[in-house]
Amino acid sequence: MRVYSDAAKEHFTNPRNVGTLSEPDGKGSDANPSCGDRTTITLRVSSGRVSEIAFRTFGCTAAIASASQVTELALGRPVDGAWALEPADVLNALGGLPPDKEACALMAVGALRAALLDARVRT
Amino acid sequence: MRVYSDAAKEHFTNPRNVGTLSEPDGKGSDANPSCGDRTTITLRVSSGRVSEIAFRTFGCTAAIASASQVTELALGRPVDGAWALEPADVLNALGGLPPDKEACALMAVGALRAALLDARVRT
Amino acid sequence: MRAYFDHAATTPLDPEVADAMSRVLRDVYGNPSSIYSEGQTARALVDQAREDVARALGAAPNEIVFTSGGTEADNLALRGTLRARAAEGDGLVTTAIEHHAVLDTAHDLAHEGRARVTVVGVDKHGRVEPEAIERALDRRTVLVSVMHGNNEIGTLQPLARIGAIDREHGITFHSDAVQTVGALPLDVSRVPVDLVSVNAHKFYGPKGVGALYVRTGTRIATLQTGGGQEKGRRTGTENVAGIVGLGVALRIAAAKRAEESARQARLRDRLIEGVRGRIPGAVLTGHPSERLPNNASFCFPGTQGEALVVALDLAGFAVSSGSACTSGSTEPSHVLLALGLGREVAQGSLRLTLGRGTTEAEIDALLAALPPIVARLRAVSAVPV
Amino acid sequence: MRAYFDHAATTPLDPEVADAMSRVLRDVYGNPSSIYSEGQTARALVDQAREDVARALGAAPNEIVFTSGGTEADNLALRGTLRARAAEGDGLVTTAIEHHAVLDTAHDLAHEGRARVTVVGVDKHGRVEPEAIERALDRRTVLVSVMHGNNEIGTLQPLARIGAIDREHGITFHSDAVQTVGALPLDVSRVPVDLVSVNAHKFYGPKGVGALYVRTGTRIATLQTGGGQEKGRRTGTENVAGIVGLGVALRIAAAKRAEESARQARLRDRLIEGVRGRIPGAVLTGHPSERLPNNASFCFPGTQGEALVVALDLAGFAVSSGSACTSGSTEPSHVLLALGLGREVAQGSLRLTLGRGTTEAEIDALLAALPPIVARLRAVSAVPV
Ligand SMILES: Cc1ncc(COP(=O)(O)O)c(C=O)c1O
Ligand SMILES: Cc1ncc(COP(=O)(O)O)c(C=O)c1O
Repeated sequence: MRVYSDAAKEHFTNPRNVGTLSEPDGKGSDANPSCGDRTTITLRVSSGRVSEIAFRTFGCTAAIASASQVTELALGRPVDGAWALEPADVLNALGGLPPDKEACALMAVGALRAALLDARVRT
Repeated sequence: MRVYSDAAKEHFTNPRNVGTLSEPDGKGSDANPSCGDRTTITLRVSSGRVSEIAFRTFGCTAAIASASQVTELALGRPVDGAWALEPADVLNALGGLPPDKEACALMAVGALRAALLDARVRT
Repeated sequence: MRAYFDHAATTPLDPEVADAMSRVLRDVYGNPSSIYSEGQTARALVDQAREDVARALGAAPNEIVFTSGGTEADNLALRGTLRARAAEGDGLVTTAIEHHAVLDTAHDLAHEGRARVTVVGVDKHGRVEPEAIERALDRRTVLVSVMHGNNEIGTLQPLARIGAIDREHGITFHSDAVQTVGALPLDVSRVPVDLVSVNAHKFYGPKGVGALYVRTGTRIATLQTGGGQEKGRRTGTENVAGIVGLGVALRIAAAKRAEESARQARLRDRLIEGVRGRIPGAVLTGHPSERLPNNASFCFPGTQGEALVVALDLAGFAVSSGSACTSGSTEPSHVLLALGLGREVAQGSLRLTLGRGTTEAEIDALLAALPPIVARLRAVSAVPV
Repeated sequence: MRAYFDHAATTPLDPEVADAMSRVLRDVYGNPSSIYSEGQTARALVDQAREDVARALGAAPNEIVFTSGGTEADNLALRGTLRARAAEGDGLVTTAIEHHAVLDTAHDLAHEGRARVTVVGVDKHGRVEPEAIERALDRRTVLVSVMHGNNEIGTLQPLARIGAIDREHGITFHSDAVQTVGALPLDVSRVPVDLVSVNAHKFYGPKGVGALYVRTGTRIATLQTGGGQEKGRRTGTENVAGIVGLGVALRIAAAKRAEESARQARLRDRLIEGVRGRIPGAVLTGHPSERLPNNASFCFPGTQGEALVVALDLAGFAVSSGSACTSGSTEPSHVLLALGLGREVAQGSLRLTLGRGTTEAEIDALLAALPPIVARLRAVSAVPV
């Protein structure tokens, strides 16, 4: 499997933070309408940091790896720092994605921001 | 060279009766307008037989081989027998020609008949 | 361990074919159009291959036109017929489950204004009703194109009945038999089909070479113009080594066919039963019995095809999915949608296609590896099954 | 002894190319469209070949579209351009000495009502005047097609000047460089040409594979529709082994080019001088200096080309003639007629094309064998010279 980097394969095979938190502080989703993929992120905030986070993804390898990666990047970060995460950060952390899969990193970040926004509104 | 039979190759490489008889009893030509090939046969008749014969051909391997073959078949034959020669006789004697070259046997027989006709008219 | 379960995508070259081609590549370089010895040696090989292909199909050698593959054969069949019969009509009837080489060509012809295209649907098993074809015909129909065996779901079509209808109406009947030639008998002296697409790399021959069977008397124009090879029906210097490979591969396939297809069908059934027994919610796609002997295809709701392919690749299995998921957009397979499956179910498609090398041990290894992968992907997605 | 003097018709496979292809045939069977390992191994080989071809032409890899040969490349260039630019115009300007793959395609497009074709003549050496091309252009012209080196007479064309004119007018410029790629440098980063046809079997690569260089930004439609390979520009499963062969062959040819072409040009000059000195009435066809390094072509009035070819074959030499003389009708070569030669002179054409294997001893053997053959055929025909 040369299409994906080792890091992407690792995240895909052993995804981190899979699940849905019950009674989260924030919950957000993003979808790629052109392919039907979607990711939902739930998270909890304590002391201004992302203290718990979980994702669900229906989608391809890149979608799952990106979501797993973004939860790992966000976990423990101050909310502002998590908010500042860019698709490029996900791509870098994954060691890149195939060019036609880069939109998956966008979806992961979109779901994270939606969850952070939800947490900000609620709290 | 598998396209031509051994007999055709032999006649092509060592054509029999090449030339133009001076003051022949009969002289006749035939041409294949679609390819520009042409054959001229000159012959002499004595005691009702083709006693001398010669050909000239501008044309392809099959045209040359057919003309050479038809002179060989005609030489020594009674005039009627020579007249009765068919393209199939030439083809048989040559061991066949490629299908798209069978018209060459027709041209050889055409030139022979033209020469025989000319001899009949003149004598 | 590494196991190849994608024989519908392509097959390994038969070693005998590889040897024959390597010999040609090394020793035979003449141009078949040249009349001197080197050329005629090449010509004789092309003629021999033409005879081999003709014999395997019950055809005459001059009814075989070599092409650069299945795609070109399909394009030649459709474009060539519509052009040659333009004065009679422009109706083209085909089905919703054809390969892109047929369906996209039909759409392109329609787009160009060269064909009125009618696409006939299929039942939930992917079968085309001959009556539905008949209803789609009208006085301007000149061509019907129905594939023999589907490349995704393996469903076989009733060619003989469809062909009989077409013949009655003087309509040219084309069948894309790319997936079946080699695996199932197709005898054009019995089945009333006028044009048949053949593709070497689906039966252990080389990529980039195929053939179109053209029944004597069938009107067809050429796609390419030039030097006039293949009696002007497909011009361009012949791919001599490839054509030799096609001939040898089809000869071998025809000899092995009966035994090998039965063997693969047994393994296929073991695979289908195993998957159904072990994976809840698994949907078998395609016809339960009228299917290619080597095709086992499924949808696993809650998973996405590309992810299944990658996960299985990482586990040592080469497989494929109907959902291509490239260039940023996953179009769920038009074949699966035509069966009436929902888009999301269709996205979780997995095609497992067996071949000569497939063993029972490989089937069992796959049956061990697949359920946890499906379970893991479902856990990640939590899409209710 | 057997000597091959028909390298313009086709060339023997370079042993290194044969080995590379045989390895691929034996070991690499994945479909390049498949994302699992077997597929990506094949994909990597295709990509490597694309880079090799691009580098040899001074192009970028994504400007290379693989085809099934020179004929398809020419058809794609002409048909694809006329279709893609149909809204802008339908004018196609080409020359009287193009290969049939261009000329017949132009005529076919005209016949279909898809192109207005203007055929520009050549001088007695087969050269196209750039000014004559310019005069033939009008506001509806969308494509100019002028070959680089002629396959019969070897004359080279002033591509840079013709390309500059076309570019000025926004007209797509295609060149069939099938005879020159491999033998002469053609750098698309310097020469303003938009489409270039390439054909592996003319430079010691395999038959049945070629390429079209498509400059970035050039509008071109596809000929075949289907699975979408080659970014949709040429669909159909890739001929992986053939493409690898093309890449390796062009890499080798580019490396050998300078030295080998100079060597062949010296032998060619020896052959031309020898023929002229020994055969009365021999007519050299093509340009005296602006010609392919391996081409020596003549007419011998009083002979017929097919007979020359057969006689030389029987004497151990593989050669060819412009007059095909098949199917019962000898069409004298359109190229020779375009030079202004009479039909009967044109019928006595002989093309001798040298290659990497050609030796001085072979040249001298040919120079010994040819004069008596010409003399014999002239004696049989007695056509006055
Ligand atoms: C049914 C069918 N038709 C046509 C094709 C096209 O073949 P190729 O891509 O080799 O030209 C294929 C191969 O995928 C196929 O399965
Ligand atoms: C100049 C030129 N163009 C095109 C072609 C066509 O090549 P192919 O027959 O290999 O498709 C040839 C080969 O004869 C050629 O010499």
